[in-house]
Amino acid sequence: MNMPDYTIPLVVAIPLLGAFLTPLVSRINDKLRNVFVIIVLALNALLVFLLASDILTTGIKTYVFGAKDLTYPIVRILFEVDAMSIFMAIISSILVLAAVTYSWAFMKENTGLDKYYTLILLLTAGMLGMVFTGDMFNFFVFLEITSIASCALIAFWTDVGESVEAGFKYIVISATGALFVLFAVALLYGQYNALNIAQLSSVIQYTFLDKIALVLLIVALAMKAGIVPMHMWLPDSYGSAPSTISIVLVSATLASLYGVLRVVFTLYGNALSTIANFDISVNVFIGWFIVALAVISIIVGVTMALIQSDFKRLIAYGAVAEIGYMFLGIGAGLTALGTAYGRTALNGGIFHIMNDALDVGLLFLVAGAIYYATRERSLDRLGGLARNMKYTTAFFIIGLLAVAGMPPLNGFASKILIYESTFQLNPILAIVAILCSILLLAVFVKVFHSAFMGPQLPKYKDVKEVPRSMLFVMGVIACIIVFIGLFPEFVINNVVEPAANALVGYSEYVSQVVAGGI
Amino acid sequence: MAILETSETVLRIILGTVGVAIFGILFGLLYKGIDRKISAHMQGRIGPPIIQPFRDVKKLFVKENIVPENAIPWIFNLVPLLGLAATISILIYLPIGGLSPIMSWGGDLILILYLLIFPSLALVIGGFSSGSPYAIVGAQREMATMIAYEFPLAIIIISLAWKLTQMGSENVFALSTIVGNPIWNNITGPLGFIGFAILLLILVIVTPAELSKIPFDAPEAETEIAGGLLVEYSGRNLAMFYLTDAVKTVVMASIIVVLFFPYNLSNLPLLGLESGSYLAYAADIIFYLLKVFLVILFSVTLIRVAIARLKIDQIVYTYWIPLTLLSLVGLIFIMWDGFIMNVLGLA
Amino acid sequence: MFTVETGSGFWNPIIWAIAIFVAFLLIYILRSFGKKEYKKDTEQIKSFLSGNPEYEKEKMHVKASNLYWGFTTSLKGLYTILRRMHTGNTSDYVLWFVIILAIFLLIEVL
Amino acid sequence: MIYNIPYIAVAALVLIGLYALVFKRNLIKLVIGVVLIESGVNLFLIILGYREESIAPIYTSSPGGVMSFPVPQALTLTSIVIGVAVIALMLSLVIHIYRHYGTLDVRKVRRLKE
Repeated sequence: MNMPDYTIPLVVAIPLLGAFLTPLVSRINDKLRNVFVIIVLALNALLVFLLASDILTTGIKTYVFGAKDLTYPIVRILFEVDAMSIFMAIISSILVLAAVTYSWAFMKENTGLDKYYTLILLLTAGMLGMVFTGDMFNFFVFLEITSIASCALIAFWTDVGESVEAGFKYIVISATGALFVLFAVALLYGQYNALNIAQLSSVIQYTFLDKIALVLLIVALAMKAGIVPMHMWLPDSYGSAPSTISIVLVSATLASLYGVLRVVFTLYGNALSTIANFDISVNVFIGWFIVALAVISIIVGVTMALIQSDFKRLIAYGAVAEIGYMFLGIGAGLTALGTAYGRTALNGGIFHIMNDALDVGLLFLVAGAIYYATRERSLDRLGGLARNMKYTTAFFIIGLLAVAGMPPLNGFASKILIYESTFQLNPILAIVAILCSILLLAVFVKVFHSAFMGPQLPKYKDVKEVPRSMLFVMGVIACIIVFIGLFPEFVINNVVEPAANALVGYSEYVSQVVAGGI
Repeated sequence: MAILETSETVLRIILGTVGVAIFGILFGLLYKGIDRKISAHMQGRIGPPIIQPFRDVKKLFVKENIVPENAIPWIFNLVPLLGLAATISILIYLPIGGLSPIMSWGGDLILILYLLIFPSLALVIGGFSSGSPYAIVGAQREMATMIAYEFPLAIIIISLAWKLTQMGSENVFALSTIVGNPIWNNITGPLGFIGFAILLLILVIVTPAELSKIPFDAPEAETEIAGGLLVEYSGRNLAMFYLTDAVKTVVMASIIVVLFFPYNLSNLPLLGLESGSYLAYAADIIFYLLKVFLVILFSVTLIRVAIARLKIDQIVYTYWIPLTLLSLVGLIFIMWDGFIMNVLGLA
Repeated sequence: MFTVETGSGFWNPIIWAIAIFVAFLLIYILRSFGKKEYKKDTEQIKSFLSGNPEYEKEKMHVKASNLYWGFTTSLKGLYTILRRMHTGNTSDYVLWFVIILAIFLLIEVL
Repeated sequence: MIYNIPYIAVAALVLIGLYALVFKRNLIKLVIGVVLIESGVNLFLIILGYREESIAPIYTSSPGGVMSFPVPQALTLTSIVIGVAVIALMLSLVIHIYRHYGTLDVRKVRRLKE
């Protein structure tokens, strides 16, 4: 379907407007507010899907705020949406919609829910803005909106010390990270007098200052994406936030990962094949750095997850390892840019973004369901719940097998792409990846045992299955996981491959804005 | 036309699965009987008759199938089935004798590596779900063993694939490629030979752990935790696990044969067999069964009789430190094989 | 159709799904030949504890932290380092950021 | 040399801010560290837009002459506004932490570790 150009700002504007309307609607009725938020986000998701079908068939779409023509001085902000952006937007919309629907029953007993929903909508606007924007400063602004909203949501349960602590840690880390992003943006602006990604990309020289800007951008955004050893805030905040927020945070984290991709592949796309030092070209240089961090992330993530006893912290460490897999695929793809296996690795990394978001999201929802039913988060005190909560158990099994990458679920499809390409870069990478995938299985089997199996504990005798709305959300995500698992080729050809093309073919992104391209 | 082809493929899968299921179960039990007989002779006993495993299964089928009160019935009953089904599904990807695999383009070595996890996972989850402390201790030991031996196993598979990539092959993880290019033919120098020999040795040591046989049988350990993860299983559920073990033995031995000894008798000009004739197929299958038998003899029977059980932390240590280092040495040898030869100007 | 091709291998979920379904069906039929009843509400269904009396249910459940003892013990060295690394101190979080930034800057700029 | 002084100030502000974040124990001082980094970055943006002997870029009542670049100033304004929000949030969280932990020592506010 052919969507008009103004759909793009609309996708960001609808949640933003909804955010400011929520407190007003909340005055009328609590139920009405819940319905309102769900409708706003469902509408938004629908728009994203329509936009996706359009962009995947016709190509990049842009929308200009301000000056339409290129006469000096250019005062304008640009939204530029390509297949990669829309890929991330689809993931964010699904997760946020799931979180909001799940919140209906899950957060029912909390007060201050108008603020809660307002913040979720703001966070959504921030995330979608991050992935849609074509302007570096605008990216920083959306990054900050996302951070502030996430921080407030992490610390939503202010009556618990840990939540507040996690919120404080998160805001310190993200404020520092975001300020370094701004510093890098200023460095680029100072040299080229441009803020637009496409314009910058067409003129970038890879000077000394550009190198510094690149390092600042990659490290700051990688920290916000949760790469070891800058991951420590991630288990803290994922673990202490309400479960619904944890899954929104997953997609916020992935939006930062998108930032890394955009910076490396598009902003510096022109400079990637220039020679850096020691006769090594830039893409190999950065690629190996990312691969090294990714391998450390995978190892540290799984080994730390193995000794956790808090359910949500455990999943969070699992998520760190999964982020490592994405960066492994992407880093290998960057290092071997232009080769066939490099392309497979890049596909695997991008495909894994989607799979990880769904798998980890489902596990967080299961953790939320258990917390809802038992008010207990420590795995040491749980047990025997498979008798009382049959459906939740079934969804957990799907999540467990998917996150550990067991066939025939979606995790396997993306991991096999990563294994069977990275080994050509270096065999050790694939070995570590396979091994840690099995460790991840062990980690979640431990959860399976301690939460769901064992004798019927007397204190959990009367535990009931969670309400239907929560089961429905988990069921839908589980169905998507199984579908992607059974038809991975369909998803790869239709969504992942265009996204990877969009990253590698940065000149198309540039030529949409700068006449003539490169 | 497409529908016809699709339905033909589906029929092929269905019939093939039935075929390999029967093959796997029959020969698995047979090899189990032979294994018991030989180990009895080595210990100076007479031992049971070779068809004893068949009788065991038959007996288990008429025994009561008890579900203990601490167990979770649906998981407890489901996992033995899934474990056996997954083990049988591995066989459709493996070449048997001179026949090519039933589904040669449906899956590769990485898939087999993952499918091999399923039976162990079934044991682990079955053990956990039975709710007995003995079973739980056994299950966690099985899980630790699994992680432990997966490290050297991954190194072996990746090294083989890497070597084949260097030789310029495509689809290096596909079993048809591996069978088509036997690794011993790809060696450029002695270093490579040593490397592959080390990997073969490691794979032989990994096998008993994969099959939870002595000395890596800490998960079952009859003498200390009373059968471990199987302690609560009885009747037909136990029979399922018994069959899984039997089929898995054939699978593991077949994998070693495929990776390291994929040669066939029918190609020997000495025998003068027409390729494609029934005689050639028969010769290949008999030769294949013989190879599987030899592998089982070395990696299961001999090791089992000769060595005592290790503690669980010793198992993890053995696999992660000495064996992993050794297999990494093998990998490095293979990686340097051609390189060193070039440097020395020998190639 | 339905096959993911990686260039080094392939994976077809549908074939595997059919195969495992057939195998499952076959085994299910085989299994149904076995005896399925047992004596409920007797001593049979109690856990086997080598004749020891059964503890209360809470104690019968092995705790999450005690699971994988064998694994964590054999990797004690690694875990000591990792535990020391995760201090939970906000300043250390920023310190790690500065360290990685410095390392990357050094490599990149040199 | 004189033209480099602002850049030195930027470097100094950022580094002092990082120093405060890493080595200071009081949570309030951590917040001050973030504020210092932010001021440094803002100052940097402003310097970028400055031209010698330029006037404020207000077109309507311009007396004529060289104007500084307006874009960095707009960016700085946005950045300051965001900074205010972040710092307000941080300080409110510090208040909550003090309520729960009874201390502002960053080394004692670590129930979440490992």
